[in-house]
Amino acid sequence: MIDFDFNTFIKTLETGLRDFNSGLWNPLVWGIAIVIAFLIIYIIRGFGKTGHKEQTEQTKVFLSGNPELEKEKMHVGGSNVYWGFLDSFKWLYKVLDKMHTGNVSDYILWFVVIMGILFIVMGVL
Amino acid sequence: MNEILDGLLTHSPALIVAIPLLGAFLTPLISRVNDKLRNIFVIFIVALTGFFVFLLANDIFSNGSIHTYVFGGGSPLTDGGFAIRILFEVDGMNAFMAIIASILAFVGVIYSWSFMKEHTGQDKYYTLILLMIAGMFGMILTGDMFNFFVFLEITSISSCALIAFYTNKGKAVDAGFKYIVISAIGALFVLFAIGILYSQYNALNMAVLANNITYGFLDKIALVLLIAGLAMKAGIVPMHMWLPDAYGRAPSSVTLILVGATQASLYGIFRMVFSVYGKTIGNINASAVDTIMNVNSIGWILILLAVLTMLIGVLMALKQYDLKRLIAFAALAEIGYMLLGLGVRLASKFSGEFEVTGAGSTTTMTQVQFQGFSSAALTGSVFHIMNDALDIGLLFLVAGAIYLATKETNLNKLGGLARNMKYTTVFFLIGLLAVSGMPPMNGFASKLIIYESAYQINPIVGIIAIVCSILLLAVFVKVFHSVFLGPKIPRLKDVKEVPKSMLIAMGIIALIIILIGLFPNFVIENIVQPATDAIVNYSSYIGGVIP
Amino acid sequence: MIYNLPYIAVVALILIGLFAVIFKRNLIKIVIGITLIESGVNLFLITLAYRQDSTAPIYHGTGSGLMSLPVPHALTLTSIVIGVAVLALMLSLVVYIYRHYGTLDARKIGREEE
Amino acid sequence: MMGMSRIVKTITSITFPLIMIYGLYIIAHGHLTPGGGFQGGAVVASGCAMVLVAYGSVWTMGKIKEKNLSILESLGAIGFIGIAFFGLIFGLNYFFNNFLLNQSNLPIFNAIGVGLSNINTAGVIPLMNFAVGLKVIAGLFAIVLVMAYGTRLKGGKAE
Repeated sequence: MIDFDFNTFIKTLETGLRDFNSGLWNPLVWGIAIVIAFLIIYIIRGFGKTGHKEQTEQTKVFLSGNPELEKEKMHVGGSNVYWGFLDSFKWLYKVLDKMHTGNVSDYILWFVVIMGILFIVMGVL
Repeated sequence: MNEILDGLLTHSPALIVAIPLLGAFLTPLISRVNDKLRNIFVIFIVALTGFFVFLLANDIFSNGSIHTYVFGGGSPLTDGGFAIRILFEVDGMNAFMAIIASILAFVGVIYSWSFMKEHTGQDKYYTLILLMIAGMFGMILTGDMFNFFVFLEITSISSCALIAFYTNKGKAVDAGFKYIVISAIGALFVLFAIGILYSQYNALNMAVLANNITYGFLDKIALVLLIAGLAMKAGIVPMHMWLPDAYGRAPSSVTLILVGATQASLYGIFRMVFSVYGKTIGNINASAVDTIMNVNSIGWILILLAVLTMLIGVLMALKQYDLKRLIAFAALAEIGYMLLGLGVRLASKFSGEFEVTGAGSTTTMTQVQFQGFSSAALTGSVFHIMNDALDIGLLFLVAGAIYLATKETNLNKLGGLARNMKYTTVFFLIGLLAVSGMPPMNGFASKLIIYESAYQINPIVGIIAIVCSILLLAVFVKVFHSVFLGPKIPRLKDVKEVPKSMLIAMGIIALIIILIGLFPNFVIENIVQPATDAIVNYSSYIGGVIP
Repeated sequence: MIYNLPYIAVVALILIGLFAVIFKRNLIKIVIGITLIESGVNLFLITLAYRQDSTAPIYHGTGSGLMSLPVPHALTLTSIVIGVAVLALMLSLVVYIYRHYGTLDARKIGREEE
Repeated sequence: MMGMSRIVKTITSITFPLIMIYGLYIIAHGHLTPGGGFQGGAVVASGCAMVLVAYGSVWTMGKIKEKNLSILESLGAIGFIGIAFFGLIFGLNYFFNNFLLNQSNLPIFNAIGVGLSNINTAGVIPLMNFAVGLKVIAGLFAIVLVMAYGTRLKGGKAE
């Protein structure tokens, strides 16, 4: 059987001690930290006031004065989420779209190109 | 009892391949009796295979031994040292890959029970699944070059037929055709390379080849053909275009096992580079000074391809609106991380003046070495193979669950599913955190090692790796937002949670992910590090066949 | 030169096959290109087996003397069997593609929005 | 695909048994002469394909169902793997062990290479050839039959 030693089991990926002198990583500590963070959030949440009146201004959605749409229309669809990112990198996506032709011949062409590059790098050609 | 176990252990390398093969051909006969019986039979076959895998892996990881199984019995070598027989050679790396493959196969078969319930042609589906599993195990366990090619083709033929399983959809058939063209050509070039190697050394056995190899002109050609052919099968940019098609169009349970098949190709690159060409690439004797330049340039090319793979995978994933295609591009980015570790290892070979302490005197002499961080890079890379298979597999299973529940994979038409599909949401959240390398999931553990070693070789490479990981998080946050959050879409008001067998399948993977994430060191020390040591140590691989 | 002729034929077959796969639009022609590459590789393996003045490796009925190497023959045979399976699969997929799209042009299939 | 003219059908009927015998001969003598399970199976399957061309796919499909062919194919494969497993089970040997060679329980199989006409001279190899032959006949014929049946012309238009 695989040796089961509790100390090695608990001792986790200590990168600081491994090969680099850069930090320490312990998932158990991290997990405890997350639990504590959630507790603090829960306590802070408890300070909130619970008394509010339904069907008044207090529960109404405020959209900078614009009228509220129906609930179904408020959902941002998948294509629109990173609109800004996609728009500013339009030039890049133009190149990428040109690469992905969906044509099986081009796939093989890329294969031949990579093979040629590897041949040159290896000093065969 | 112990004698029986010992006997089974001796024969397990052959049984791991033979049992799914036998099961595959028995399945059409059994499915004439009863559908339920057939499903139980298939799960039993895969579980039995998994049992043998764990029996074998346990022995290898606890004793550090290499199992050599010669088909037909007898010695693999004739009196003149001429290698004649087909053999399976299983060291730590093979056992590691076999563990991953058996987990994926087991989960995939359980998942199929409900996922495939309403389809016709299930007997053919299960036959092909078992054939694919057998081919995958064969690729992983074999110690013979030509046998590797045969299993490569078995895997690609059966997986191609499974990708095109939805024959009523044009795109699925198209993806299947693309996949078979790609894999046929890739495998043929691999066969060409095998022919070149055979012509020089009169051997097909990997260990014998590794013992005899001289790294001449023809060997270089063979290495290029092997790397290019297997890289295309593994889906490295810019030969990746088949991957989103194939992953995206196949049934989800098939995609899960296809991830394993892709990684078996990646394992092929590892094996060829480090074992078959080990005397050149892994060699640290002073005689290896001439080839350093060559090894480094392959390493840098692989790093470049890995960086491109990560960047293009992530950037294209950001743009997709089809759920499965998006996950497929994310899987592509993940493959880049594994290749990065391999490239860093090769690029970090160097020669220098070292002080060598001999008997009583210290002399300075030229030596060849690998940088210290490169072994960590390889460890991270091997570890990431496991993590990637689990994370991406879980996400594909969730995508399949969403498809089964809503008959929809378009992100624009989905929304608010978290209210009706609680468990699926939790599983997706786990997969999301794991795949984007968030602590404390397993993806973080392996990615951290890769970041650090890549940073050592060139800071820019490390930074790009981290940025890609962040972008992956962004990609999946988008998916989480548009699929699970938001108000209920009217059309999806009556969506129900998926059947139990699918939940069990997803739960198994999620559990393994969390366990690996919480105790990464346990996994690294007991499984990953022995695997890495085995793949680096080419002389013990040779010693498994040639005493 | 004359002894290198088979190898030249191998390279020529592979290059012609690659040309057909890359530059032809018709799916059937792509399939033909793949089989050409395959026959090139098979020819390569067969050529490796031949030794000068050797006979076929049959257990009985041949005189003593040089026999050609049987292992590459076995490899070629296996490769042919696999090739048949791949070919059958590709052709049946082409049949399905033609049914769906009514065309065999590689640039026109798989383009529809779902 | 409809059937062809009467001349073609008659010639097919005459040559079909000859092709069958030739294919089975190649299968049976696979371990002694060039050939074996796959080659002989391919010959037999091409004979079946000739019948398919001459008589039409609809007629052939009426005679033999594709489902039965796939059962036969499975049986061939199970035979092959099963013989390999027998090598493992009998006498604590190895997978794919030629367990019929050089033993005394079944004396008709134990000799090696005692003449060109004796087909029981290589242990399990002839049996494996038969299994492979069965699989290849059924598999190749099923492929050709299904493809021909699936793409048959109906009123001049591919269905």
